[in-house]
Formats: sequence, structure tokens, C-alpha cells
Amino acid sequence: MTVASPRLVLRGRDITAEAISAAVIVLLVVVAATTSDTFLTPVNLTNLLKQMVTTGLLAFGMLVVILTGGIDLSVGSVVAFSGILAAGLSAGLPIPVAMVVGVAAGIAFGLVNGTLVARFGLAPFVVTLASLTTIRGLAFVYSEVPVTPSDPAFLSLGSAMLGPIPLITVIMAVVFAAGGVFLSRTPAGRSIIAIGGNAETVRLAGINVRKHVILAYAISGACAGLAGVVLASRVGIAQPSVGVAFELDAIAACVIGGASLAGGRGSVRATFGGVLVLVLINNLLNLYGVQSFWQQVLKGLIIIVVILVRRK
Amino acid sequence: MTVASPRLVLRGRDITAEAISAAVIVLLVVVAATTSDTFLTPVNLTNLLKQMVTTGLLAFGMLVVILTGGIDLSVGSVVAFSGILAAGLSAGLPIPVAMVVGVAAGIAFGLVNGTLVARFGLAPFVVTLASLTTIRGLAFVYSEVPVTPSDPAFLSLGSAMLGPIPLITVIMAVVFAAGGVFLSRTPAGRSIIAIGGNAETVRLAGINVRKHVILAYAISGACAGLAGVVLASRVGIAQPSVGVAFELDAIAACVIGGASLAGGRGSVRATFGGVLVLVLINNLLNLYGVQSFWQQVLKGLIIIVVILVRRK
Amino acid sequence: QDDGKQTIGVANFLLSGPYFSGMDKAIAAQAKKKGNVEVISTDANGDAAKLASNVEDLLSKNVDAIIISGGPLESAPAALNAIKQAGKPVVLVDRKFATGEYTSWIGPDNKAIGVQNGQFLAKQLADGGKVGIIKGGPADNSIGLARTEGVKSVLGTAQGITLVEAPDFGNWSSDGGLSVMESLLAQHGDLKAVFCENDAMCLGAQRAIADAGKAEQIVIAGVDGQNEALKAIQDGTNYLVTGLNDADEIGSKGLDRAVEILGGAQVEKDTVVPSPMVTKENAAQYYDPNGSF
Amino acid sequence: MSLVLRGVTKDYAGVGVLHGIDLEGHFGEVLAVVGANGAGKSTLIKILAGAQPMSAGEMLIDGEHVRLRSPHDAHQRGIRTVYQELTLVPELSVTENLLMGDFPRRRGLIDWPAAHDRAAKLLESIGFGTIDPRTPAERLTVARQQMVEIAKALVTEPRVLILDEPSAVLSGRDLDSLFALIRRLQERGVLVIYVSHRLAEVLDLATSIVVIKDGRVIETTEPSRTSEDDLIRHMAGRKLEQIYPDRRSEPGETRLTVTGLTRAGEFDDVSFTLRAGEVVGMFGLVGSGRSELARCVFGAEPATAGSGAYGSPAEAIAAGLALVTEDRKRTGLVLGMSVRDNIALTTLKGPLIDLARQRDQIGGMIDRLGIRPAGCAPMSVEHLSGGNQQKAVLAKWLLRNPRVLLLDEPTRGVDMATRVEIYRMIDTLARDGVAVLLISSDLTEVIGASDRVLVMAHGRIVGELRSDQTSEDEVLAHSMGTLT
Ligand SMILES: Nc1ncnc2c1ncn2[C@@H]1O[C@H](COP(=O)(O)OP(=O)(O)OP(=O)(O)O)[C@@H](O)[C@H]1O
Ligand SMILES: Nc1ncnc2c1ncn2[C@@H]1O[C@H](COP(=O)(O)OP(=O)(O)OP(=O)(O)O)[C@@H](O)[C@H]1O
Ligand SMILES: O[C@@H]1[C@H](O)[C@H](O)CO[C@H]1O
Ligand SMILES: [Mg+2]
Ligand SMILES: [Mg+2]
Repeated sequence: MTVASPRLVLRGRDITAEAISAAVIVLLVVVAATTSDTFLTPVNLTNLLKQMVTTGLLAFGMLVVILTGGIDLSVGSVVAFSGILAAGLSAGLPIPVAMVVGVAAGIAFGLVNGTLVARFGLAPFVVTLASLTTIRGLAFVYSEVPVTPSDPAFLSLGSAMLGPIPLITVIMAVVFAAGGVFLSRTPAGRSIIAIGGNAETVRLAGINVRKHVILAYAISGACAGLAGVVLASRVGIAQPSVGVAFELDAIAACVIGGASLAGGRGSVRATFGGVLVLVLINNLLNLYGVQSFWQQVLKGLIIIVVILVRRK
Repeated sequence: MTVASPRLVLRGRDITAEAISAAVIVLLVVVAATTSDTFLTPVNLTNLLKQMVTTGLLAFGMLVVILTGGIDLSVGSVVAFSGILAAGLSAGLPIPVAMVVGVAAGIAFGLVNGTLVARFGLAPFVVTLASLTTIRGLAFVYSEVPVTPSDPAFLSLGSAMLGPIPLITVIMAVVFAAGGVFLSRTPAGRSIIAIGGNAETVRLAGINVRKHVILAYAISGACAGLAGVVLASRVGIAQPSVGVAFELDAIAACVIGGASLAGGRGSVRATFGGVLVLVLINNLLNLYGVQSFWQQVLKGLIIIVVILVRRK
Repeated sequence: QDDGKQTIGVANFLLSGPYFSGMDKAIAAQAKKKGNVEVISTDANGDAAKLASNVEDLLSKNVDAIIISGGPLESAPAALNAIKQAGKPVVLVDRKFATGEYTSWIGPDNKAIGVQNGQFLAKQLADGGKVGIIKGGPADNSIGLARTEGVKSVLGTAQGITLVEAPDFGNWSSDGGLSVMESLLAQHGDLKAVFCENDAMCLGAQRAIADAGKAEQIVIAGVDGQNEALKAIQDGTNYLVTGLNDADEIGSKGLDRAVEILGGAQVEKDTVVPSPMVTKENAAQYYDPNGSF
Repeated sequence: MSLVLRGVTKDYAGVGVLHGIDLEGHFGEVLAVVGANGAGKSTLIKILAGAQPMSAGEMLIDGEHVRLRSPHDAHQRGIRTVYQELTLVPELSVTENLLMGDFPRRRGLIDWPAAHDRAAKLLESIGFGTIDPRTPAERLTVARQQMVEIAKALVTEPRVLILDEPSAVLSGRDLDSLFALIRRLQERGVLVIYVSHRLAEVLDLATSIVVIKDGRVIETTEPSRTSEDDLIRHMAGRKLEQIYPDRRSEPGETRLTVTGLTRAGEFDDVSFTLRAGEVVGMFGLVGSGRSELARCVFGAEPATAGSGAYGSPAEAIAAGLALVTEDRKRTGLVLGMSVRDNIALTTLKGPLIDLARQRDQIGGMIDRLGIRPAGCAPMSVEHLSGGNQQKAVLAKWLLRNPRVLLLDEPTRGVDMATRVEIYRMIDTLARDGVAVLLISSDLTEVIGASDRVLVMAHGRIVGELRSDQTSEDEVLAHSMGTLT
């Protein structure tokens, strides 16, 4: 409905989305640094690094699903389930094992979502809306009350620092780096992107479309499971009610980063940019002491402005 | 990804979706009537009639937007804003006027959403995700605290009965009936459907695509505004925090009714069927005394089963 | 009814919070104790209209009385009207509705809890200092507002004490408390104490304080008496105090109240359940590791 | 009474596509526009249709300056266009696609019975009466959809009717109906602007011919003063020695044996073999089941009975098969992706893709097939002209060195010079031992480029003829069931 505007191309790659995201982020950072004494303090920067982790992990998984032309609304519920499962199991199992089982639960939910979408051809929106409801229920069925792991070692994942960088931020960065390579350099990653563009063409090219779609949801489930475990470890308490509406920020990050919800289009780097934009907006509004509901008003408006600016 | 299965066609119209929805509903009703003493009692039936109103109104508006290939995530926030505005204004204005203004506010939000989508070519998902946030904030800006209309007449819309039928159910039925005629028999309605199928073709036919897309969002806004006013009147108090996640049930109703989130495909009747399915599921789970968290687990699973059954 | 069996309906506005599910459980447990009382529990999952229809559902099942656990809902006039029309008694637990007619209410004095916390902190910070406040939200939640108001009424006038209210809400949850506390710490590294409108948020805040290495510097005050908080208090951490807002007690008393009313007793309209201050000294008395909340 | 373009130029983001086009068409005339793939024909037509603004230049109708701001503007002036790409709304009925926005109404509401009636009459009046107006467009074959597209342009009688390669998907009787229709319109004083790569029909229909090359008009002529060879020479900028290569095949081992293959409702009891080194043509009228057969052999749809078909495309590919489908946009390309990524689809190899190697390999294939514009590898494939898109699809499959190549309408929308290249390529592949099945609705091609021709009708193979011993008439007669 709009006319194509000039694109920025670097070595044959269209980097308009990345460039605009980068510009928006630089702008936000400059505004923040010059108008707030607190912004550049080590404490605040560490906060930023920690606060981007959950949205970041979810956004990467969401991007993979969005690339196939799907969507995963269930991630917030998976965060709750995986977190409370890992916390609960840590009473009887070694902590790393409990955490891996938490992530594995996320993968399992992803496989179910993916199978319903790919094998039975159901609409991703409703499948994951239904599983959002079911998985949330299961989290409460597992434990109605928050679970506090008795072993304080459960907290170390969430609080360890690698030099000035929180370990969980490093984990997220690794996910993004590996994810970038996966999508741009592996046959599976390329197939996932192509499927979002035209699944039939991909099928006729001899690529197993179902398998790749299921893989995409499993990746999203894995990211959500990891985010749940990380969050539980960070807070030190796993709550069945955590994660409501987390999917919205994850989707917003992808779209701010220029991903198309129709599939086939989206960049790992720009999605990370989208995560930064959201985290910066929240941080700024807090630093300025903007009242909670005015924060909501402004957050929505800022998102509109950002996507207006980076609009193709 | 799936092979087309046989379709039911009546006088040139494909009624497969309607037929399957009808079958599912009949099945649910028969199960309910034979297994629960309470289901067929007048009180429970009246209850059902009331319970379908909010989801019903929102689902119709949502359907119109979905037909254009869009989505409106902001409806829950509009419910809150319109309700609290109407309740607030009822202190100084005649109640019907206050209520109309509440609905008008919904239309205004719809116009903004529609303009951002149609005029600026932004993705509906993010536009309405952002306005979900902003409008929720505005509801709190309007009144941080719940508003209780002093005049008890404010409650009459929500409690009046037309014979055995609640007035608000009649209102919803009128919306569906008028909506059905609008979509099947008016040029504007047909244009909205056609836009979801292929916007470019519609534009080439000399039809103003933007205008119709904006109209669709305005209709959704109007329905959400009406739902908000009705809800405030039914509950007797308007709270800025109501309506969270209402959009999900509305979308689920449309998709259970066979609407395609890609646009162009969806039926008013089948959407109403989708609303009934959701309301019946809730009612049944309540009648059987299923524990709340298990209700969530089952609700998700039943939705999956229903869309599996009605899958094309 | 003839066999003396009574049915009581419970309308929960929102079960998915540990406090509320704890209360729901307490009501059911108390009914079981009584032997001849059956409880039908419903959950509106945060939807006010659904609460109204759940109440209508319960009435259609001809329950003898209704208990409403309204949580963040400020009132439900239509539901109260329906109950009144059906001629049934309604007992409110925890949440007292701002408007509408009810038979009886049992719950805490939220302002008093706040005052109590304020007084404790004032004593603790004899030399003055900065006190952070973390609210649950949303802005229309009068329970939280009353608690904060109580704290402010004391500390607002106390010598040398400055109050900083976090702009963002902690959503009554531990993860919310954690991130709000982080932002608070970024701007106010010199905090001496923090008050949260409930324990869940305090538990998250305590983590953020520990991560920032300020456990020695900042003390914590909460509300509710959630198990984890009682344990932290008992263990002698920087979590110093909470105001007991016992879901078990309020729930079971609510059930008792409904039964009394059905028995024809003349009952008090509003009953405030006292909220004793829990500190290291008396925490053992309240801490039940196997309790549901 | 004329339509005149003067000095029309067009560029996309600074890249010139049209460079000063001058053109004059008179009412009551059939003006043919011909040119190689990417010459700018479709772009020119989009400008005439008001769908794209010109960068510079002017347009005059009956001597009066007009500026078209939108397709609607063009409609108002009686200019109607049938685009190269189908533009129907798939979910809607034929009626609705035809009358869109202009329905008969009763008491303000659309009168559907009257609307269907009107649509049926319209279809009838232009010779497409076999189409049921109540059918959703998506349930029609491509050919029928094309007819609906044409009918749509005639709902209100146009003064100018623009047809961009309307015959590419039509054959047999449908093609005859179209030509008859064009002649009737011409007699009624309509200016028909006709774009086609099928030069024989251009010479047959047109009253004047404009040849475009690289965005410029390089020749304006009339059928009586030119010939196919002549036109090709202008379009290609050189003379084409010979269109079809001399096939002298000595078939080797059998590469594909299909026996009694059936897919209920599509085709029935089909048996044939393909041998190394031979090119087998397959002709049939639209809807005869050829595409379904090819898809089924390739494993894209399951067979109901018979043997010879593969279980899935992956299996077929592993066995050395390749399928160039008939609808490049829907099943041949991922439109949002680059030319390179599209071509790479069949050869993705892991764990990590060697990007440098991929670039070289694909660059080489782009050069070999002469996909234009040069250096298009990183471009989005949707920005290529139709013919070049087709070459990109071919490139994707040739990269796999297939042993059996199934080509479904491989020259649809492809210009003459490129066709010749494709025929030569088919020939070379066959000489290297590839077995080729060439499905085509172009009679001349199917006979000229193959060793033998299978004829399909109503889902069955009804005849097999040696290409050097048959004639177009004979093949056509078989396909219409007038011969057995
Ligand atoms: N939107 C666009 N952006 C950039 N280049 C474009 C765009 N549309 C067309 N082109 C280029 O313009 C040139 C002319 O394309 P056009 O479609 O007009 O060719 P054509 O003569 O119709 O070819 P064909 O016979 O293959 O249909 C091509 O090189 C094409 O790549
Ligand atoms: N007259 C017709 N009208 C509509 N559909 C038809 C007609 N004849 C056959 N079909 C359908 O067309 C399909 C077979 O067409 P297919 O595409 O395989 O044929 P084709 O010979 O390749 O023709 P095309 O050139 O259209 O590809 C079948 O689904 C069949 O039901
Ligand atoms: O009183 C309760 C509890 O304090 C709970 O923690 C949150 O909701 C309030 O209503
Ligand atoms: Mg063209
Ligand atoms: Mg075909």
C-alpha cells in the first residue's frame, strides 16, 4: 500500500532495517546519556544487560517461528512452566539436570505446537493461543504456589558475572550469535526462511517443510524454556503466574526489527536491535520517573514512531 | 500443506465451515444436556445468553478486521476505556449520551488504528499491540480508580430483559444480523472481504482500499466500545484494568469459525458459532465443577480438538 | 437443606495468585472440617463480567450463601444486586468492595498494616535515610494504595527520612519486584530500606539487593506473611518485617461467618482480622513450611 | 481518434527501464507490442494502465493531454488492462471478481441473483459461457482464471483494451475464442494493445506492430511488411539462424517407467517411459491433466494407483529428477528472496553452507543462462521480468545436474531469442544423457523441440507420434479426440 523508499545495500545485502534500528538505538542512547545522570552508571548498564535477557531469548525464538510465517503465543506460559519445573525438580535432581529438563519441557511444547501446525495444518495463531492456555494451566497444576529452590546454587546461573557482564547476558548473546549463523549459513536455517516465503516452492525443491516448521517451533520452545529457567534462577523463586503477555514484547521486538509477520523476512541483528529499543524505552521511562500508566501511553506511542521511521 | 477435503456447498455457497461449527455446537449442547442437570435450567440458559455478549461483540468486530487481513489486539483496552469513560461521563450527561460517547471513543481509536495501518502501511499486529498499551494507559489516565456510576439507571442496560432474553444479548444479536447483511449484501462489506483476498486487485478496481480498511478498524473499535459500555453496565462499575486478554477469545472465536488470519475468508455465522463454542466450553467446565487450572488445561485442548475437526 | 447440609458458593475473581488460591483452599478446608458444608468454587480469571455470571451460575445452583474473594476487583454492584435479589447472604473476604450491599466482610486493615510497617522502619532508621516504595498496581488497586498510604502517613513526616516511590508497578509478583528494585537501585544507590505492598515483590527485591551487594545496607518490609518471607525473616536476613495478612485465617473465618449467618446468628458486619507484626522474634510462631501460602 | 505516447521514460530507483518511448495507436486497431524479456513491455503497459507513473514524457488521447494518477483514472477514461500476472481475488466468486464494486442493487443491498445473471450473460457474450459465475476464482484452472481476467476488462466496454500476454496460458478452443473476441472488439472501434511472444499470432492479429528493445522503440511496422524472422532479428538485435535444433537422438537406458499411473479425478491409467538422451514432448489441451501427471510422478501429489511415481519430491530429486513447474510465481520461486537464494534452494548443503562456493556456482549458472540484468544475484527475484524469472527457475534445477528433467511449460512468457536458447539447452542436456519430458501447449514447440510427442486428453494418453513424422494438425486432432 506504500511506495518503496530507497534502500541501503551493503555488499549486495539490504541493510536498511539494521541501519534504521541502529540509528534509533543510538538516538535513544544519546538522549538517555545526555538527559539522565543515572543512565551511564555501571549499575544501570548492568541492569540493562540483565533486563534484555528474557525478551531477547524469547524474541530470537519468536523470530525463527515468524520467519516460517507462523507465530508462537505460548512462550509466556512456557516460561512459567519451565521455570517452575526446573525449580521443583531441583529438590531431587542435580541443579544442571533440573534446568536441562526445564528447557527440554519447552522443546517438548514446541514440538507439539509445531506438529499441530505443520502436520495438521492448523493456524499457528490459534494452536499457540490454545497451548498458551493449556500450558499456563499445567504450570498451576504442577504447583499453585511459587516454588523456592532450597539449594542456593539454583541462583548462581542468574547472578553470576563474567567480568562486568552478567552470565545470562552472555548466554543470550551466544544464542543470538549461534542463531545468526544458523539462519544465514545452515541449510536448515535457509530452509526455514524460504518456507516463510513460499512453502510449496520449498517442498518441491525436495526440502521437508514439516520437519523444518516443527524445528522452528522447537527452537522457540527451547528459547522460552531457557528464558523460564534463567528467570527463575534470577528471581530465585519460580512462579506459575509469571510470563503473562511476554509474547507481546517478543513479537514487538521482531517487528520493530523489520520482520514480516507474513514470513520469509526478518534479521537476527535487527531483532536484537528491536529488543534493545524496547529495553531502552522501559529503562528511560523509569529513569525519568514517568508514572506507570503514562509509561504505557508513551511506550505504545514510541513503538508507533519507531515503526513509522523504519517503515519500508 | 494439507490436501483439500470435500466441501459442502449450498446454492453455490461453501457452507462447510458453518456445518462443522453447527455440528460441534450441537454435540456440546447434547453432551451438556444429558450429563448435567443444571445445563437446561432457565437460569443457566439466561446465563449463557449473557456470557456470550462480550466475546460476541468483540468477535464480530475482530472478524471484520481479520477479513481485511489485519488484526486488532487493542480491543480489550478499548473495552476498559469506553466503559470508564461512559461511567465517568454519566455523572454529568444523560446516561444514553454518556454511553454513546463511550462507543464513539471506541470508533475514534479504531480510526487511528485503521489510519496507521492503511495510510502508513504499518503492520496491524504491531500497530494494535502498541495501541493496546497506549489505550490501557489512557484508561488509567482518565481515572486511576474505578468509577461507580451514581445513577442506578446506568445498570439497566446490563440487566434489562426482553421477555426471557437479556437486552444485551438482543443487542449483540442485532449486531450480528446487521453485520451479516453488511458483509454479504453491501458494496462496502464485499470490498472489505475482497481486500483481504487481494488488496491490489481491489485498488485496481477503483475501490478506495484505505477507506475500507479504516472502516474495518472503526467497526472493530465500535464493537469494542459497545462491549465496554455493556460490560460496565452489567458489572455496575467501570474499572480501568478490565478487559486484559479479551482479544484472545475474540480471535479464537473467529478462527474456530474458520476465518483465515490471512484475510478474505471468514463467515459471520460461523464466527458466532465460534463464540458459542467458547461460551459452551466455559459453561460446561463450570457445570462439571472442574477446578480452575484444569479448566485452562482442558479449554486449550478442546480448542485444538475443535479446530482439528473443522480443519479444511 | 433438610438434611442440614449447606452449600456455599465461592466466587474468586482471580485464582492465579498464591494469596488467592491459598484463601480458596482455606475456605474449602474449613468447610471440610465442618462436615456438613459443601463448597462450590469458581474462578473468573480476572474478568469482571465472568464474576457476575459465575455468581449467577452459583445462584442457579441454589447455593445457600456466597463468598466473594474479589482480589483486585474494586466492586461488583451487579453481582451483589443479583445475590440480594435471590435473598442470599454474601460474605466478602480480603477485599471489601467500595460500593454495593454485602452481608459481612472479613479482611485486613490495610492502612493499619502500612502504619505498622512505617513505624517499624522509622524506628529502624533512627538516623534517617531513603526508603523505597514498590507498589503492586495497577493504579486502581485500593488495597495496595491503603498500605502505601499507611507507610507514608508515618514516614512522610519522620525526621530525616525521604521516600522514593518506584514509578513502575511490581505487579504483586517476585519477578516484578526484582526488576522494579533494580531500576530503583540504579537511581538511588543510597537506599536504607524498601517497603513493598506484598511479600512476593519483597522477595524479588531482596534478590536485586543481594545481587547489587547491598544486603548489608538495605532492610526490607513487606505485607502478607507468605512462607518464603517468613523464612527469610526467621533466618535473620535483611528481610526484617512483614504485616501478617493471613489468607488461611481470613478464608476460614469467612467460611465460619457464612455458616453462622445461615444458622441465623446476628453477626458483625465488618470484621477486621488483626495483622500482627512479624519479625525475627516471633516468626517461628507463624512459619509453617507445609502451609499453602 | 488516437492514443499517443511521446518520450515516455521510466526508471526504478534510478535504473532506467524505458528511454523515451514514442507510440501511436488508433481506435479500431490492434497494436502489437513485442520485445525480448525485460525489454520493458510490462512496464510500458503499467504506465498506460495508470498503475505506474511515468518518470517523464506525455500521453495524449484524441489530442488531449492526460495524466493518469491511478488505475481508476484509466478506467474512467475507458482504458482497461489485463495484466501478465493474474489479479483475481481467489476467495471470491467469478461474479464478484467481474462486477467488483459495481453490483446490481435492490433497496440498497446487492441483488446476488441479478449479479450472477449479469456475469453469466457477460461470459456468454464473449464466448466464455462454460464458466460458472458462482465458482470461487481459486477453483478455476489458470486458463479459466485468465478468461475471467479478460471478461473483467470488458464489463463496461473499453475504448482501449490492453492485453499483456493473454495467450500464454490459453490453448485450443480458448485461444480461438480470444482471437474472435479481439476481432469483434476491433470492429467495434476499440483500440487493442496486445503483448505477446507468440509472433505467429501477432502477425495474424495485429494491424500494426511496435518492437521494443532495451526500453526503446526500434521498429514500427505492419504485418504485411514484416515476418517472424524479421521481428526476431529486431528484438534480439541479431538474426536467429535456426529455432529448433536438429534432434538426432539415440536413446540410451530407460530412466523413468510409468505404468498405469492414476490419480483419481486428474488422470487415469497413464503409462510411458523416458530414456536417456531423448526429449519427449507432451501436448494436450488445457485441463487435460499433464501438469498433475508431472507433479504426481515427481512425488508432489500421491498417486491413487499405478507405479513409476516417487513418494515425495525429495525422493524424486535424490533419484535425479527435476521439475520445472508451470506456475513460477506460486510453485517455482520464493518471491521475497534474492535470485541467488532461489537458485540455491535445491543445493543447500551443510553443516555450514560454503557461501563463496555457492556464489561462484550460482554466478556461473546465471551467466550460462544469461539471466538479466547482469549482476542480479542479490536482487529480489520479484524484480526480474517474467522471462528472466523463468530462467532463474531453470537455473535452480540445472544446478543439480538432473538425469530426468520434467519441464512444464518452460517457455511460457519467454521471448523468442531466449526460447531458442532454452531449446538449445534442452538439446545439449539430452545429448549429455538427460531424459527430458517437455510439456507444452505450444504445438510448434512441442513438435519442433522433441523426438516424439505424447498426446493427452481427458487425463489419458491418447496418442504417441514421432515428431519428424507428424504435423500440428495431427497432434491437435488427437488432443481433441477427433482421431484415435
Ligand atoms: N519494481 C521494479 N524495480 C526494479 N526493477 C524493475 C521493477 N520492475 C521491473 N523492473 C525491471 O524493468 C525491466 C523491464 O521489465 P518488464 O517487466 O517491463 O519487462 P517485459 O518486457 O514485460 O519482459 P517479459 O517479456 O519478461 O515480461 C526489467 O529489467 C526488470 O528487471
Ligand atoms: N474444463 C475444465 N474446467 C475446469 N477444470 C478442469 C477442466 N478440465 C480439467 N479440469 C481440472 O484440471 C486439472 C488438470 O489440469 P492440469 O493442470 O493437470 O492440466 P494441464 O493439461 O496441465 O493443463 P494446464 O495447461 O492448465 O496446466 C484437474 O484438476 C481437472 O479436474
Ligand atoms: O491482600 C492481598 C494480598 O496482599 C496479595 O498479595 C495481593 O492482593 C491483595 O488483595
Ligand atoms: Mg512482461
Ligand atoms: Mg499444466
